[in-house]
Amino acid sequence: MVVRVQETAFDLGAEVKGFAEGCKNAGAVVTFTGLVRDLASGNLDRMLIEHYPGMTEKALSKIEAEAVKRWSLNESLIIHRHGMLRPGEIIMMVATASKHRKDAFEAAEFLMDYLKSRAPFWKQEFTNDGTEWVESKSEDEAALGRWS
Amino acid sequence: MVVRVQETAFDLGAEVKGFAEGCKNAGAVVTFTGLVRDLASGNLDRMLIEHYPGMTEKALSKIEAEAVKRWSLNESLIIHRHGMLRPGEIIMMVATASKHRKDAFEAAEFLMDYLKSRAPFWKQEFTNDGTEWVESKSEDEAALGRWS
Amino acid sequence: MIDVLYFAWVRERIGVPKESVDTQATSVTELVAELSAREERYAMAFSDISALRVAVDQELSEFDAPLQGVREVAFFPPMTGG
Amino acid sequence: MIDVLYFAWVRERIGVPKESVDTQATSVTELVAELSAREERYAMAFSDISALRVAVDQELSEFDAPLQGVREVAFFPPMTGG
Repeated sequence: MVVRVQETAFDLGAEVKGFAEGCKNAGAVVTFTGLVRDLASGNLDRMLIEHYPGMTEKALSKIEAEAVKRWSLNESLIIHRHGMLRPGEIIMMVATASKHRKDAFEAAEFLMDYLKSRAPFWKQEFTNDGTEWVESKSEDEAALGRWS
Repeated sequence: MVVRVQETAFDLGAEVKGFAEGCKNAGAVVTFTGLVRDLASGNLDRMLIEHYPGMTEKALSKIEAEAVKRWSLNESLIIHRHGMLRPGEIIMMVATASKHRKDAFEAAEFLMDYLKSRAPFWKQEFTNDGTEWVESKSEDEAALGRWS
Repeated sequence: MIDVLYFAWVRERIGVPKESVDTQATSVTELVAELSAREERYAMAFSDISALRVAVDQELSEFDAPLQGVREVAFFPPMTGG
Repeated sequence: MIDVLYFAWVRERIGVPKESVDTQATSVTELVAELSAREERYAMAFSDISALRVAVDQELSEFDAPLQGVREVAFFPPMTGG
Protein backbone atom coordinates (compact mmCIF):
# COMPACT_ATOMS: atom_id res chain seq x y z
CA MET A 1 0.00 0.00 0.00
CA VAL A 2 2.21 2.79 -1.30
CA VAL A 3 1.39 6.39 -2.25
CA ARG A 4 3.94 8.65 -3.93
CA VAL A 5 3.43 12.27 -5.01
CA GLN A 6 6.40 13.60 -6.91
CA GLU A 7 7.56 16.17 -9.44
CA THR A 8 10.11 13.93 -11.13
CA ALA A 9 9.25 11.48 -13.89
CA PHE A 10 9.11 7.79 -13.04
CA ASP A 11 9.96 4.71 -15.08
CA LEU A 12 6.65 2.99 -15.82
CA GLY A 13 8.31 -0.26 -16.88
CA ALA A 14 10.41 -0.50 -13.73
CA GLU A 15 7.44 0.38 -11.50
CA VAL A 16 5.12 -2.21 -13.06
CA LYS A 17 7.79 -4.90 -13.07
CA GLY A 18 8.72 -4.16 -9.47
CA PHE A 19 5.10 -4.14 -8.40
CA ALA A 20 4.35 -7.48 -10.05
CA GLU A 21 7.48 -9.05 -8.60
CA GLY A 22 6.57 -7.73 -5.18
CA CYS A 23 3.27 -9.58 -5.05
CA LYS A 24 4.00 -12.81 -6.87
CA ASN A 25 1.37 -14.80 -5.11
CA ALA A 26 -1.37 -12.42 -6.12
CA GLY A 27 -2.13 -13.99 -9.49
CA ALA A 28 -3.76 -10.86 -10.93
CA VAL A 29 -2.17 -7.43 -11.37
CA VAL A 30 -4.00 -4.48 -12.93
CA THR A 31 -2.39 -1.16 -13.76
CA PHE A 32 -3.76 2.12 -15.03
CA THR A 33 -1.46 4.72 -16.53
CA GLY A 34 -2.54 8.28 -17.36
CA LEU A 35 -0.59 10.19 -19.98
CA VAL A 36 -0.71 13.80 -21.13
CA ARG A 37 -2.86 13.66 -24.23
CA ASP A 38 -2.64 16.27 -26.90
CA LEU A 39 -5.83 18.27 -27.38
CA ALA A 40 -8.24 17.77 -30.24
CA SER A 41 -6.74 20.95 -31.66
CA GLY A 42 -3.34 19.26 -31.60
CA ASN A 43 -1.54 22.28 -30.25
CA LEU A 44 -0.97 21.45 -26.59
CA ASP A 45 2.49 22.62 -25.67
CA ARG A 46 2.58 21.63 -22.00
CA MET A 47 0.45 20.88 -18.97
CA LEU A 48 0.96 22.19 -15.45
CA ILE A 49 -0.32 20.03 -12.61
CA GLU A 50 -0.90 21.93 -9.40
CA HIS A 51 -1.63 20.12 -6.16
CA TYR A 52 -2.20 20.73 -2.46
CA PRO A 53 0.90 19.44 -0.65
CA GLY A 54 -0.10 17.67 2.54
CA MET A 55 -3.71 17.17 1.61
CA THR A 56 -2.80 15.28 -1.59
CA GLU A 57 -0.98 12.53 0.28
CA LYS A 58 -3.76 12.32 2.86
CA ALA A 59 -6.49 12.13 0.22
CA LEU A 60 -4.69 9.44 -1.78
CA SER A 61 -3.95 7.37 1.33
CA LYS A 62 -7.60 7.62 2.35
CA ILE A 63 -8.79 6.49 -1.09
CA GLU A 64 -6.33 3.60 -1.04
CA ALA A 65 -7.40 2.56 2.47
CA GLU A 66 -11.00 2.53 1.29
CA ALA A 67 -10.07 0.26 -1.63
CA VAL A 68 -8.27 -2.10 0.74
CA LYS A 69 -11.38 -2.23 2.90
CA ARG A 70 -13.67 -3.05 -0.03
CA TRP A 71 -11.59 -5.54 -1.99
CA SER A 72 -9.21 -8.34 -1.21
CA LEU A 73 -5.90 -6.79 -2.29
CA ASN A 74 -2.41 -8.13 -1.79
CA GLU A 75 -0.84 -4.83 -2.70
CA SER A 76 -1.60 -1.44 -4.21
CA LEU A 77 0.32 1.54 -5.52
CA ILE A 78 -0.49 5.11 -6.49
CA ILE A 79 2.10 7.41 -8.06
CA HIS A 80 1.03 10.91 -9.16
CA ARG A 81 3.23 13.62 -10.58
CA HIS A 82 2.84 17.38 -10.32
CA GLY A 83 4.61 20.26 -12.05
CA MET A 84 5.15 20.85 -15.77
CA LEU A 85 4.60 17.97 -18.19
CA ARG A 86 4.78 17.62 -21.97
CA PRO A 87 2.36 15.73 -24.25
CA GLY A 88 3.04 12.00 -24.09
CA GLU A 89 4.54 12.17 -20.60
CA ILE A 90 3.17 9.93 -17.89
CA ILE A 91 1.09 11.80 -15.31
CA MET A 92 0.27 9.02 -12.92
CA MET A 93 -0.30 5.33 -12.39
CA VAL A 94 -2.18 3.04 -10.06
CA ALA A 95 -1.58 -0.68 -9.61
CA THR A 96 -3.55 -3.30 -7.75
CA ALA A 97 -2.76 -6.94 -7.02
CA SER A 98 -5.23 -9.58 -5.95
CA LYS A 99 -5.85 -13.30 -6.10
CA HIS A 100 -8.79 -12.64 -8.41
CA ARG A 101 -8.92 -10.46 -11.48
CA LYS A 102 -12.33 -9.02 -10.59
CA ASP A 103 -10.98 -7.54 -7.34
CA ALA A 104 -7.88 -6.17 -9.05
CA PHE A 105 -9.93 -4.56 -11.85
CA GLU A 106 -12.62 -3.10 -9.63
CA ALA A 107 -10.17 -1.72 -7.09
CA ALA A 108 -8.14 -0.05 -9.84
CA GLU A 109 -11.28 1.52 -11.32
CA PHE A 110 -12.36 2.67 -7.88
CA LEU A 111 -8.96 4.25 -7.21
CA MET A 112 -9.12 6.06 -10.55
CA ASP A 113 -12.69 7.27 -10.10
CA TYR A 114 -11.93 8.73 -6.68
CA LEU A 115 -8.54 10.07 -7.64
CA LYS A 116 -10.11 11.94 -10.58
CA SER A 117 -12.47 14.06 -8.53
CA ARG A 118 -11.45 13.67 -4.88
CA ALA A 119 -7.66 14.13 -4.90
CA PRO A 120 -6.53 17.78 -4.92
CA PHE A 121 -4.93 18.09 -8.34
CA TRP A 122 -5.68 20.73 -10.96
CA LYS A 123 -4.51 20.74 -14.55
CA GLN A 124 -3.69 23.79 -16.61
CA GLU A 125 -3.10 23.47 -20.34
CA PHE A 126 -0.73 25.69 -22.27
CA THR A 127 -1.41 26.02 -25.98
CA ASN A 128 -0.47 28.49 -28.71
CA ASP A 129 -3.73 30.25 -27.93
CA GLY A 130 -3.08 30.74 -24.23
CA THR A 131 -3.65 28.87 -21.00
CA GLU A 132 -6.75 27.21 -19.65
CA TRP A 133 -7.66 25.31 -16.49
CA VAL A 134 -9.04 21.88 -17.33
CA GLU A 135 -12.65 21.69 -16.19
CA SER A 136 -13.94 18.74 -14.23
CA LYS A 137 -16.32 16.51 -16.16
CA SER A 138 -19.81 15.70 -14.97
CA GLU A 139 -19.27 12.07 -16.00
CA ASP A 140 -16.29 11.86 -13.65
CA GLU A 141 -18.47 12.98 -10.76
CA ALA A 142 -21.21 10.60 -11.94
CA ALA A 143 -18.72 7.71 -12.02
CA LEU A 144 -18.51 7.85 -8.23
CA GLY A 145 -22.15 6.78 -8.02
CA ARG A 146 -21.10 3.26 -8.92
CA TRP A 147 -19.30 2.87 -5.59
CA SER A 148 -21.76 4.40 -3.14
CA MET B 1 -3.51 -4.66 -32.28
CA VAL B 2 -0.92 -7.29 -31.49
CA VAL B 3 -1.28 -10.93 -30.41
CA ARG B 4 1.70 -13.02 -29.34
CA VAL B 5 1.66 -16.66 -28.21
CA GLN B 6 5.06 -17.80 -27.04
CA GLU B 7 6.90 -20.26 -24.85
CA THR B 8 9.65 -17.86 -23.78
CA ALA B 9 9.27 -15.47 -20.86
CA PHE B 10 8.73 -11.79 -21.64
CA ASP B 11 9.83 -8.66 -19.82
CA LEU B 12 6.67 -7.14 -18.33
CA GLY B 13 8.34 -3.79 -17.66
CA ALA B 14 9.66 -3.45 -21.20
CA GLU B 15 6.33 -4.51 -22.70
CA VAL B 16 4.25 -2.06 -20.64
CA LYS B 17 6.70 0.78 -21.22
CA GLY B 18 6.84 0.08 -24.97
CA PHE B 19 3.07 -0.17 -25.17
CA ALA B 20 2.51 3.15 -23.37
CA GLU B 21 5.14 4.87 -25.49
CA GLY B 22 3.57 3.49 -28.65
CA CYS B 23 0.24 5.15 -27.99
CA LYS B 24 1.13 8.42 -26.36
CA ASN B 25 -1.93 10.24 -27.49
CA ALA B 26 -4.24 7.70 -25.89
CA GLY B 27 -4.30 9.24 -22.42
CA ALA B 28 -5.37 6.03 -20.68
CA VAL B 29 -3.53 2.71 -20.61
CA VAL B 30 -4.78 -0.34 -18.70
CA THR B 31 -2.83 -3.56 -18.27
CA PHE B 32 -3.68 -6.90 -16.75
CA THR B 33 -0.96 -9.36 -15.83
CA GLY B 34 -1.60 -12.94 -14.82
CA LEU B 35 0.99 -14.74 -12.71
CA VAL B 36 1.35 -18.34 -11.59
CA ARG B 37 -0.06 -18.29 -8.10
CA ASP B 38 0.88 -20.88 -5.58
CA LEU B 39 -1.97 -23.06 -4.42
CA ALA B 40 -3.72 -22.69 -1.10
CA SER B 41 -1.77 -25.76 -0.06
CA GLY B 42 1.44 -23.90 -0.86
CA ASN B 43 3.05 -26.84 -2.61
CA LEU B 44 2.73 -25.96 -6.29
CA ASP B 45 5.97 -26.93 -7.96
CA ARG B 46 5.19 -25.96 -11.56
CA MET B 47 2.38 -25.34 -14.01
CA LEU B 48 2.17 -26.65 -17.56
CA ILE B 49 0.17 -24.58 -20.02
CA GLU B 50 -1.00 -26.53 -23.04
CA HIS B 51 -2.53 -24.77 -26.03
CA TYR B 52 -3.86 -25.44 -29.50
CA PRO B 53 -1.36 -23.98 -31.97
CA GLY B 54 -3.15 -22.29 -34.83
CA MET B 55 -6.48 -22.01 -33.10
CA THR B 56 -4.99 -20.05 -30.19
CA GLU B 57 -3.79 -17.19 -32.37
CA LYS B 58 -7.10 -17.15 -34.27
CA ALA B 59 -9.18 -17.13 -31.10
CA LEU B 60 -7.13 -14.33 -29.51
CA SER B 61 -7.24 -12.23 -32.68
CA LYS B 62 -10.99 -12.70 -32.87
CA ILE B 63 -11.45 -11.63 -29.24
CA GLU B 64 -9.23 -8.61 -29.83
CA ALA B 65 -11.13 -7.66 -33.00
CA GLU B 66 -14.38 -7.83 -31.05
CA ALA B 67 -12.95 -5.49 -28.38
CA VAL B 68 -11.86 -3.04 -31.07
CA LYS B 69 -15.39 -3.11 -32.49
CA ARG B 70 -17.00 -2.42 -29.11
CA TRP B 71 -14.68 0.22 -27.65
CA SER B 72 -12.71 3.14 -28.93
CA LEU B 73 -9.17 1.79 -28.63
CA ASN B 74 -5.96 3.34 -29.89
CA GLU B 75 -4.02 0.13 -29.38
CA SER B 76 -4.24 -3.29 -27.76
CA LEU B 77 -1.89 -6.12 -26.95
CA ILE B 78 -2.24 -9.74 -25.84
CA ILE B 79 0.75 -11.88 -24.90
CA HIS B 80 0.17 -15.42 -23.63
CA ARG B 81 2.80 -17.98 -22.74
CA HIS B 82 2.59 -21.75 -22.94
CA GLY B 83 4.87 -24.51 -21.67
CA MET B 84 6.24 -25.05 -18.19
CA LEU B 85 6.09 -22.19 -15.67
CA ARG B 86 7.10 -21.81 -12.04
CA PRO B 87 5.14 -20.07 -9.26
CA GLY B 88 5.55 -16.30 -9.53
CA GLU B 89 6.24 -16.41 -13.26
CA ILE B 90 4.16 -14.25 -15.58
CA ILE B 91 1.67 -16.27 -17.64
CA MET B 92 0.17 -13.56 -19.78
CA MET B 93 -0.74 -9.91 -20.14
CA VAL B 94 -3.21 -7.76 -21.97
CA ALA B 95 -2.95 -4.02 -22.51
CA THR B 96 -5.44 -1.52 -23.88
CA ALA B 97 -5.06 2.15 -24.74
CA SER B 98 -7.86 4.63 -25.21
CA LYS B 99 -8.64 8.31 -24.91
CA HIS B 100 -10.94 7.50 -22.00
CA ARG B 101 -10.24 5.34 -18.98
CA LYS B 102 -13.68 3.70 -19.10
CA ASP B 103 -13.01 2.27 -22.57
CA ALA B 104 -9.54 1.10 -21.62
CA PHE B 105 -10.79 -0.61 -18.43
CA GLU B 106 -13.84 -2.25 -19.99
CA ALA B 107 -11.94 -3.49 -23.05
CA ALA B 108 -9.23 -5.02 -20.82
CA GLU B 109 -11.87 -6.77 -18.68
CA PHE B 110 -13.64 -8.00 -21.80
CA LEU B 111 -10.38 -9.39 -23.23
CA MET B 112 -9.68 -11.17 -19.95
CA ASP B 113 -13.18 -12.61 -19.58
CA TYR B 114 -13.12 -14.05 -23.11
CA LEU B 115 -9.54 -15.17 -22.94
CA LYS B 116 -10.29 -17.11 -19.74
CA SER B 117 -12.91 -19.38 -21.22
CA ARG B 118 -12.75 -18.96 -25.00
CA ALA B 119 -9.06 -19.18 -25.84
CA PRO B 120 -7.73 -22.76 -26.11
CA PHE B 121 -5.38 -22.95 -23.14
CA TRP B 122 -5.36 -25.62 -20.44
CA LYS B 123 -3.43 -25.54 -17.22
CA GLN B 124 -1.99 -28.51 -15.42
CA GLU B 125 -0.61 -28.14 -11.92
CA PHE B 126 2.25 -30.21 -10.57
CA THR B 127 2.42 -30.56 -6.81
CA ASN B 128 4.11 -32.95 -4.38
CA ASP B 129 0.87 -34.91 -4.44
CA GLY B 130 0.74 -35.38 -8.21
CA THR B 131 -0.68 -33.56 -11.20
CA GLU B 132 -4.08 -32.09 -11.80
CA TRP B 133 -5.78 -30.27 -14.67
CA VAL B 134 -7.15 -26.93 -13.52
CA GLU B 135 -10.91 -26.96 -13.79
CA SER B 136 -12.78 -24.10 -15.40
CA LYS B 137 -14.78 -22.01 -12.97
CA SER B 138 -18.49 -21.41 -13.32
CA GLU B 139 -17.94 -17.74 -12.41
CA ASP B 140 -15.61 -17.36 -15.38
CA GLU B 141 -18.32 -18.63 -17.69
CA ALA B 142 -20.84 -16.42 -15.91
CA ALA B 143 -18.57 -13.38 -16.36
CA LEU B 144 -19.22 -13.53 -20.10
CA GLY B 145 -22.87 -12.67 -19.49
CA ARG B 146 -21.85 -9.08 -18.81
CA TRP B 147 -20.87 -8.62 -22.46
CA SER B 148 -23.73 -10.29 -24.30
CA MET C 1 -10.09 -38.20 -43.80
CA ILE C 2 -10.37 -35.79 -40.92
CA ASP C 3 -7.59 -34.78 -38.53
CA VAL C 4 -8.85 -35.29 -34.99
CA LEU C 5 -7.00 -33.53 -32.17
CA TYR C 6 -7.21 -34.02 -28.41
CA PHE C 7 -6.05 -31.69 -25.65
CA ALA C 8 -5.48 -31.81 -21.91
CA TRP C 9 -7.08 -34.76 -20.12
CA VAL C 10 -8.94 -35.80 -23.28
CA ARG C 11 -5.55 -36.28 -24.92
CA GLU C 12 -4.36 -38.25 -21.91
CA ARG C 13 -7.37 -40.60 -21.98
CA ILE C 14 -7.26 -41.16 -25.74
CA GLY C 15 -3.49 -41.60 -25.59
CA VAL C 16 -2.56 -39.57 -28.68
CA PRO C 17 -2.61 -35.84 -29.42
CA LYS C 18 -3.73 -36.25 -33.00
CA GLU C 19 -4.84 -38.85 -35.50
CA SER C 20 -6.28 -39.09 -38.98
CA VAL C 21 -9.72 -40.65 -38.98
CA ASP C 22 -11.38 -42.20 -42.00
CA THR C 23 -15.05 -41.48 -41.38
CA GLN C 24 -18.40 -41.08 -43.08
CA ALA C 25 -19.82 -39.20 -40.07
CA THR C 26 -21.84 -36.16 -41.12
CA SER C 27 -21.77 -34.41 -37.76
CA VAL C 28 -19.52 -34.14 -34.72
CA THR C 29 -22.04 -36.18 -32.73
CA GLU C 30 -21.81 -39.01 -35.28
CA LEU C 31 -18.02 -38.85 -35.16
CA VAL C 32 -18.10 -39.10 -31.37
CA ALA C 33 -20.42 -42.15 -31.59
CA GLU C 34 -18.19 -43.78 -34.18
CA LEU C 35 -15.02 -43.27 -32.12
CA SER C 36 -16.73 -44.35 -28.88
CA ALA C 37 -17.79 -47.63 -30.54
CA ARG C 38 -14.21 -48.32 -31.56
CA GLU C 39 -12.39 -48.70 -28.29
CA GLU C 40 -12.90 -48.34 -24.57
CA ARG C 41 -10.47 -45.37 -24.28
CA TYR C 42 -12.67 -43.32 -26.64
CA ALA C 43 -15.84 -44.38 -24.87
CA MET C 44 -14.29 -43.24 -21.60
CA ALA C 45 -13.05 -39.92 -22.94
CA PHE C 46 -16.44 -39.16 -24.50
CA SER C 47 -18.59 -40.57 -21.69
CA ASP C 48 -19.77 -37.14 -20.55
CA ILE C 49 -20.09 -34.83 -23.54
CA SER C 50 -21.25 -31.95 -21.34
CA ALA C 51 -17.72 -31.84 -19.87
CA LEU C 52 -16.23 -31.43 -23.34
CA ARG C 53 -15.84 -28.68 -25.89
CA VAL C 54 -15.31 -29.10 -29.62
CA ALA C 55 -13.62 -26.97 -32.27
CA VAL C 56 -14.31 -27.52 -35.96
CA ASP C 57 -11.57 -26.20 -38.24
CA GLN C 58 -10.22 -24.25 -35.25
CA GLU C 59 -13.49 -22.51 -34.43
CA LEU C 60 -15.45 -23.34 -31.26
CA SER C 61 -18.56 -25.25 -32.37
CA GLU C 62 -21.56 -27.19 -31.19
CA PHE C 63 -21.65 -31.00 -31.23
CA ASP C 64 -24.36 -30.99 -33.88
CA ALA C 65 -22.07 -29.11 -36.29
CA PRO C 66 -21.89 -30.72 -39.77
CA LEU C 67 -18.63 -32.25 -40.98
CA GLN C 68 -18.92 -31.70 -44.74
CA GLY C 69 -15.68 -30.22 -46.02
CA VAL C 70 -14.19 -30.13 -42.54
CA ARG C 71 -10.48 -30.89 -42.20
CA GLU C 72 -9.86 -30.68 -38.48
CA VAL C 73 -11.90 -31.47 -35.38
CA ALA C 74 -10.57 -30.99 -31.84
CA PHE C 75 -11.93 -32.22 -28.51
CA PHE C 76 -10.93 -30.75 -25.18
CA PRO C 77 -12.18 -29.79 -21.70
CA PRO C 78 -13.44 -26.26 -20.97
CA MET C 79 -10.58 -23.83 -21.47
CA THR C 80 -8.63 -22.26 -18.63
CA GLY C 81 -6.61 -19.43 -20.15
CA GLY C 82 -5.42 -16.19 -18.61
CA MET D 1 -5.86 33.27 12.89
CA ILE D 2 -6.61 30.78 10.14
CA ASP D 3 -4.38 29.94 7.18
CA VAL D 4 -6.42 30.31 4.03
CA LEU D 5 -5.12 28.64 0.85
CA TYR D 6 -6.22 29.07 -2.75
CA PHE D 7 -5.55 26.81 -5.71
CA ALA D 8 -5.84 26.90 -9.51
CA TRP D 9 -7.99 29.75 -10.86
CA VAL D 10 -9.15 30.69 -7.35
CA ARG D 11 -5.51 31.40 -6.51
CA GLU D 12 -5.16 33.41 -9.72
CA ARG D 13 -8.20 35.55 -8.97
CA ILE D 14 -7.30 36.18 -5.34
CA GLY D 15 -3.70 36.83 -6.31
CA VAL D 16 -1.98 34.91 -3.50
CA PRO D 17 -1.62 31.18 -2.79
CA LYS D 18 -1.93 31.56 0.97
CA GLU D 19 -2.62 34.13 3.64
CA SER D 20 -3.25 34.31 7.36
CA VAL D 21 -6.71 35.65 8.11
CA ASP D 22 -7.73 37.12 11.44
CA THR D 23 -11.39 36.18 11.65
CA GLN D 24 -14.23 35.56 14.04
CA ALA D 25 -16.19 33.60 11.43
CA THR D 26 -17.75 30.47 12.90
CA SER D 27 -18.31 28.68 9.59
CA VAL D 28 -16.78 28.50 6.12
CA THR D 29 -19.80 30.38 4.76
CA GLU D 30 -19.18 33.22 7.18
CA LEU D 31 -15.50 33.31 6.24
CA VAL D 32 -16.45 33.53 2.56
CA ALA D 33 -18.84 36.42 3.29
CA GLU D 34 -16.20 38.20 5.33
CA LEU D 35 -13.55 37.89 2.62
CA SER D 36 -16.00 38.83 -0.15
CA ALA D 37 -16.89 42.04 1.71
CA ARG D 38 -13.22 42.96 1.92
CA GLU D 39 -12.17 43.42 -1.68
CA GLU D 40 -13.50 42.98 -5.18
CA ARG D 41 -11.02 40.16 -6.01
CA TYR D 42 -12.49 38.00 -3.24
CA ALA D 43 -16.05 38.85 -4.25
CA MET D 44 -15.20 37.78 -7.80
CA ALA D 45 -13.49 34.55 -6.76
CA PHE D 46 -16.40 33.61 -4.48
CA SER D 47 -19.20 34.86 -6.74
CA ASP D 48 -20.38 31.34 -7.59
CA ILE D 49 -19.88 29.07 -4.61
CA SER D 50 -21.32 26.09 -6.51
CA ALA D 51 -18.21 26.19 -8.74
CA LEU D 52 -15.95 25.89 -5.69
CA ARG D 53 -14.84 23.22 -3.28
CA VAL D 54 -13.51 23.70 0.22
CA ALA D 55 -11.15 21.71 2.41
CA VAL D 56 -11.04 22.25 6.16
CA ASP D 57 -7.78 21.12 7.77
CA GLN D 58 -7.02 19.23 4.55
CA GLU D 59 -10.29 17.31 4.47
CA LEU D 60 -12.93 17.98 1.83
CA SER D 61 -15.83 19.70 3.61
CA GLU D 62 -19.14 21.44 3.14
CA PHE D 63 -19.44 25.23 3.19
CA ASP D 64 -21.48 25.09 6.39
CA ALA D 65 -18.63 23.39 8.23
CA PRO D 66 -17.78 25.04 11.58
CA LEU D 67 -14.40 26.74 12.02
CA GLN D 68 -13.84 26.22 15.76
CA GLY D 69 -10.29 24.98 16.27
CA VAL D 70 -9.60 24.92 12.54
CA ARG D 71 -6.12 25.91 11.42
CA GLU D 72 -6.32 25.70 7.64
CA VAL D 73 -9.06 26.33 5.08
CA ALA D 74 -8.51 25.90 1.34
CA PHE D 75 -10.66 27.00 -1.61
CA PHE D 76 -10.34 25.56 -5.09
CA PRO D 77 -12.27 24.51 -8.20
CA PRO D 78 -13.45 20.91 -8.65
CA MET D 79 -10.41 18.65 -8.80
CA THR D 80 -9.05 17.16 -12.02
CA GLY D 81 -6.57 14.50 -11.01
CA GLY D 82 -5.59 11.33 -12.79
